[in-house]
Amino acid sequence: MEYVIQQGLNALSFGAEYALLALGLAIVFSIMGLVNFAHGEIIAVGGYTMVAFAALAIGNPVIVMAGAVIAAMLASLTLERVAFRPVRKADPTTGLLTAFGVSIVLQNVFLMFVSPRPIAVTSLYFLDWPIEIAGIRLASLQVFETLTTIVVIVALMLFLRRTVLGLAVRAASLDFEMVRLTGIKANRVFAMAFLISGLLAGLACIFIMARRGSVDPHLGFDPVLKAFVACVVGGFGSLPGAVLGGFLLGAVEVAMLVMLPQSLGGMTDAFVFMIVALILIWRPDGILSPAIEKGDKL
Amino acid sequence: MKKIGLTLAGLAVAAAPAFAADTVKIGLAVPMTGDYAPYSEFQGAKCMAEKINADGGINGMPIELFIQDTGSDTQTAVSLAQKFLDDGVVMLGTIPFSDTMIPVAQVAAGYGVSIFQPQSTQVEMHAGIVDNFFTGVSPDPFTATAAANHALKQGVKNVVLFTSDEGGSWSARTPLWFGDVIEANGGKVQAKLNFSFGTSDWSPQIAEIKALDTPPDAVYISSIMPDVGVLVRQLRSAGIDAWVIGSDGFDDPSLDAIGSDDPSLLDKVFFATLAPSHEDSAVVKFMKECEDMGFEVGGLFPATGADTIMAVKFGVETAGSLDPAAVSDAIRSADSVPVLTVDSISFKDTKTYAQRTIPVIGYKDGKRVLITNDIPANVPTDWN
Amino acid sequence: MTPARPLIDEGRASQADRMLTIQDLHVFHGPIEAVHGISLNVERGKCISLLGPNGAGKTSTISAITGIARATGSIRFEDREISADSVEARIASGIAVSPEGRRIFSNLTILENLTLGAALQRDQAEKGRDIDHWFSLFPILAERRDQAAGTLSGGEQQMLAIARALMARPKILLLDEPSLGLAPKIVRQIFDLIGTLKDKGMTILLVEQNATQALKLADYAYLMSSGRIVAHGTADELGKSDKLMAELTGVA
Amino acid sequence: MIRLSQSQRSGLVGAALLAAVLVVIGVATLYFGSRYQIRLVYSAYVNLIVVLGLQVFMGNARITNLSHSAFMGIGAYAAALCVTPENIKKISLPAAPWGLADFSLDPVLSAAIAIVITAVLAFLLGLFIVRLTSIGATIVTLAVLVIVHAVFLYRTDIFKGNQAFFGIPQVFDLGWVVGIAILAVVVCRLFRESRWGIQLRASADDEVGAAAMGVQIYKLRLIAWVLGAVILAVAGICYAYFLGTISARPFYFNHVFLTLAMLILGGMRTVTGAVLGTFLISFGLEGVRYLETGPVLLGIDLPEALGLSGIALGAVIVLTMALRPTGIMGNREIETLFVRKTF
Repeated sequence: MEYVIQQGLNALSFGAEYALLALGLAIVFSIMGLVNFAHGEIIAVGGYTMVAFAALAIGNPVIVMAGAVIAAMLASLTLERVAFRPVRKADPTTGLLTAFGVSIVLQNVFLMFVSPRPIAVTSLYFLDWPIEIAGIRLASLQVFETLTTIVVIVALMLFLRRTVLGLAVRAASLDFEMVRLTGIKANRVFAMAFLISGLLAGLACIFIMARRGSVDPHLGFDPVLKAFVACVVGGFGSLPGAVLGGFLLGAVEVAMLVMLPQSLGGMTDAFVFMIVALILIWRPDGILSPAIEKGDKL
Repeated sequence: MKKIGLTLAGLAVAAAPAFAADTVKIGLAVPMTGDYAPYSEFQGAKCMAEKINADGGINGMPIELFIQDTGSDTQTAVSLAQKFLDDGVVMLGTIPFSDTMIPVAQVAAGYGVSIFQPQSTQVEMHAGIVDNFFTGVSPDPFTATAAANHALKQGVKNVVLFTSDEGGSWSARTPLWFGDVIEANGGKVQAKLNFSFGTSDWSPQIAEIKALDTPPDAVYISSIMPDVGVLVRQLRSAGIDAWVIGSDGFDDPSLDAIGSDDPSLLDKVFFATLAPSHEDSAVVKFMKECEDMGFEVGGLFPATGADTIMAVKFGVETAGSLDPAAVSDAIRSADSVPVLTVDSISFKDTKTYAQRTIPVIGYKDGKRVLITNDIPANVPTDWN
Repeated sequence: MTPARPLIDEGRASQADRMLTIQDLHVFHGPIEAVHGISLNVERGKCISLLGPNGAGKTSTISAITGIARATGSIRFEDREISADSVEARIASGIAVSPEGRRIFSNLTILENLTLGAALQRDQAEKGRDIDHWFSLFPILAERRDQAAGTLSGGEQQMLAIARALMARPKILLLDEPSLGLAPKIVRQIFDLIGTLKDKGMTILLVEQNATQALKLADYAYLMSSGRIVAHGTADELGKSDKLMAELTGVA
Repeated sequence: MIRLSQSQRSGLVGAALLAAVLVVIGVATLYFGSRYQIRLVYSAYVNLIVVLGLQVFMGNARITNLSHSAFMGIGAYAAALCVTPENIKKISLPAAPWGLADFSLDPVLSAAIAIVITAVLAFLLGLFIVRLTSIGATIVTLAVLVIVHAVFLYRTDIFKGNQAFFGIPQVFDLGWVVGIAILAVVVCRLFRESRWGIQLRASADDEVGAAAMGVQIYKLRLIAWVLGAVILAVAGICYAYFLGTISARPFYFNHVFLTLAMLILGGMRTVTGAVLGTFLISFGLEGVRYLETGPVLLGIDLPEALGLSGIALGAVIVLTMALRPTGIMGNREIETLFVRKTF
């Protein structure tokens, strides 16, 4: 029983990380249909910022964490301006390919200007210590990450429901042009979505770095691939869908790791992606796909 | 007029190294970018070649290095190898995986040229497919055995093995050979757990370990940084005090970093690797010298390129010729070839892999210490 | 087809009363020109109607005024050339639109739709008063203020779209086919509402296919066909015109 | 005499022009190129066949496919398993199930079997993929890529995973691959101008409209998908029959992005675009790779710039998408550059 609870909590914290990342993808997707594969490189920007702080001998964890988050937000904003603005009105495929291109460029920029090898960042190790409650052992990091994800979801919900810009972001997912016709500046809405996306990437970066303790050019690719899957499973561009997809994926992945017989252990990823494919065949737009009923656009 | 004549003569002398016959050419079609970029040996090779050239070269001939990036792509590596072969190299280096080494060796065979790979420990290269290559290290069963022998000395009985197919036999079978040696000496493999490269949360596997009837004395994993560092920390914070034992993938400066705040994290970590890499080892000294010379050699893997250059130097000097086949024969038949990473290696009995001591490296107060450095005698034999 | 007279009927209104003046407007959808050089005038406090059959270019004209569609020609709003302005700037200068197809934000609640309508209104108290005001005028919306707007009926959605536009406190209201697809009873309600707005002094540009209803309200009307203005005049003049019936019914 | 439509005739003209280009490059390389250049050009032609296989589906159905390298891998492995001599398989695949190590076939039969296997697998997967919306289909192709890669990695007893599958007879040379590439160009061009191709492109522009006209979109997509997979299998076979050694690695993300970039740059809507993009990137990257290692150029000692080729590749994708989303060629095929428009 303890074992089951333990693995259940593991699934929860896996899911929290995927949900955090998937939300970052979904908020951008929802307003401009862009599958931002460069999200992983935004995370890496945060990681390399921590390296820079370490090189400058700045060890204050608050500064390091805030710096990483701010760097990720700025990077996200910059990408919106430089790379994604020209394809704003393009179809999702053009956006997806642009994002792939951006991702390749950034990975190689890290390789060129920093190093292809992992660089250790130990400044966030302090976030991780063991907690034991009623015989169940948890890492503090798991708790922090799950709590952060919950706080982020609540904060995001408040932002999206209580502020004009938040309402605009939600409305834009349905009919961007109509949002402009209420007088809200399109650039502000896009900037806000990318800013939030960058913020979420920055927060995820803190946890990923605290856990891995090092950064390399490919840092973000795998987690974002998974988050992307979560996003799709939950429903493209649906924020609740991203959260649902994230936790679902966490559960599936832990279940696969634990329940697949050892002889099939190497197939974990194959099974996870097979489930994704099946969900998509069952519901081509994901489980919680938002209703698309755009008005006539000119 | 005279002056001009002299100047021209001076130019001719200065240009001399460019003439084909007068340089020892070595071609490295290596992964400088892409997936395998962290394992490229070119920096160490560059530095060692520069050092030898500064000392007058090999038999008076300077070393000329051809280095190009393969982007970790096999076809590019083969094409570049072809180019270097046509340029007249005496030895080739390439991507340290069999899917590239085999076709490169096949192309090189027509030229009598061999490959020298200073770090590839995988066994499949030694199955008799091609014979014109050297790996400057011993295959994985040797490192697994060296690690197991030290583990047995520490009283390890029960072990958990982490395996993955992603790194070929290196990550899939090395743990099993480790387990074989442990079981041959009365120990027990309690469980085999699967993992993927890039894992940053080991909690499902850790929960499996916690669910075992008796806690393991050791876990063995053949994986890379930063995954290994993450595993060590997460095992310790889960209260698992077992030894964490591994192979050359542990040999990365970022492993040491996890002990920067709490050195005790590394107290029960050791690994069998390619070369001694503790504080006053030859490799670390070499890296410092290179830094003074303006070359950045960022760890053991990049440093191993020095072995390639030293082996070629030995081969050319011994053969007294630049004929690639003669150079390879000289290396292959020598009792002892001097290299940087260990005192010497020999291919006399093994043909394609180096017979050499296997260093086992552990930690004391967060600093690397060389525990043993022997040739293990009880290596499993089912690998070839 | 008779081309429209290129010049505005100068005698109709004094320069100062003109709120919106369009001259030689061409509108494009991609490479296709949908409107071929029209000119029209909307005077302050008046209700001007733009009539015409489907595909005449009425909605394109509205899109050109709001800046959504690519267009050439002159658009002057309150004596200022706005044809180079962004969509947002035009809205900010006092143009509001209730577009064709209503385009309410169906995933937002009614209250949220209205809040977005007043996106440029900084004063929260004012915003609250406006919302209360429109709720009092549309009690059905008030009842369902926290429901998703997508659950409303077509007529209710149309009222919401108009209310959302009014939340911006516009100087001119562009209404694009407000009666489209609604039951006759609802259509009457909508036109009653537009009448009320007109009585309160709102300047309105009303795009309609429903000429009978529109002409009842309009002070002046333009008739469009195939991207050109083919006739214009007061409601009475146009109402008697054969051209109107011919254009709207397709019988020449 | 089969009566060809106007577009089919111009398609043949275009294919002939492209074939001429391919022959000229191939022959020039064979006679004037070094062995190194021959190898480079060979791999460019293999990539060309991949890009053509990608173009058939992506260009006509306009659905981004990310699984093409997986089908190339399936073709390569299937052929390799058939053609590799038994004595080598006994060494390399000692634990192979189903008697896979107990037979070997001649290269032509092996290639045929590989093509059939790939086509059948593609057909079965295609049944699901063609029914999805654009981005959903893309995700499922991504899943296919990951799953196929995992199977290659995990079934080491059959595929050897990340170890080398070696001993494949090296029966192809540059002449072969030039011939096969020309064949692929002709097939792609004829498909594009066939009734199926035209209807498929029309349905990509206007799905609802085409469906209303009675176009069976799913069927047409499926045909393009399977045809593409067959061409990809051929590319895989060309890869395996030349190199003699394969592994799971060349058939994964890096190759997916590289070939995708080629198609995007040239323009996915046309066969000419596929050819142009492939050669521009193949040869362009060689130049960049040379610069990367910091050579001395015109007396200037350039600094080492590792990663430059990756940056160039990514930048090509981003810039193409921003400036010319339909690629260099757009909707134009080669013959329109030479032949005055007569229709």
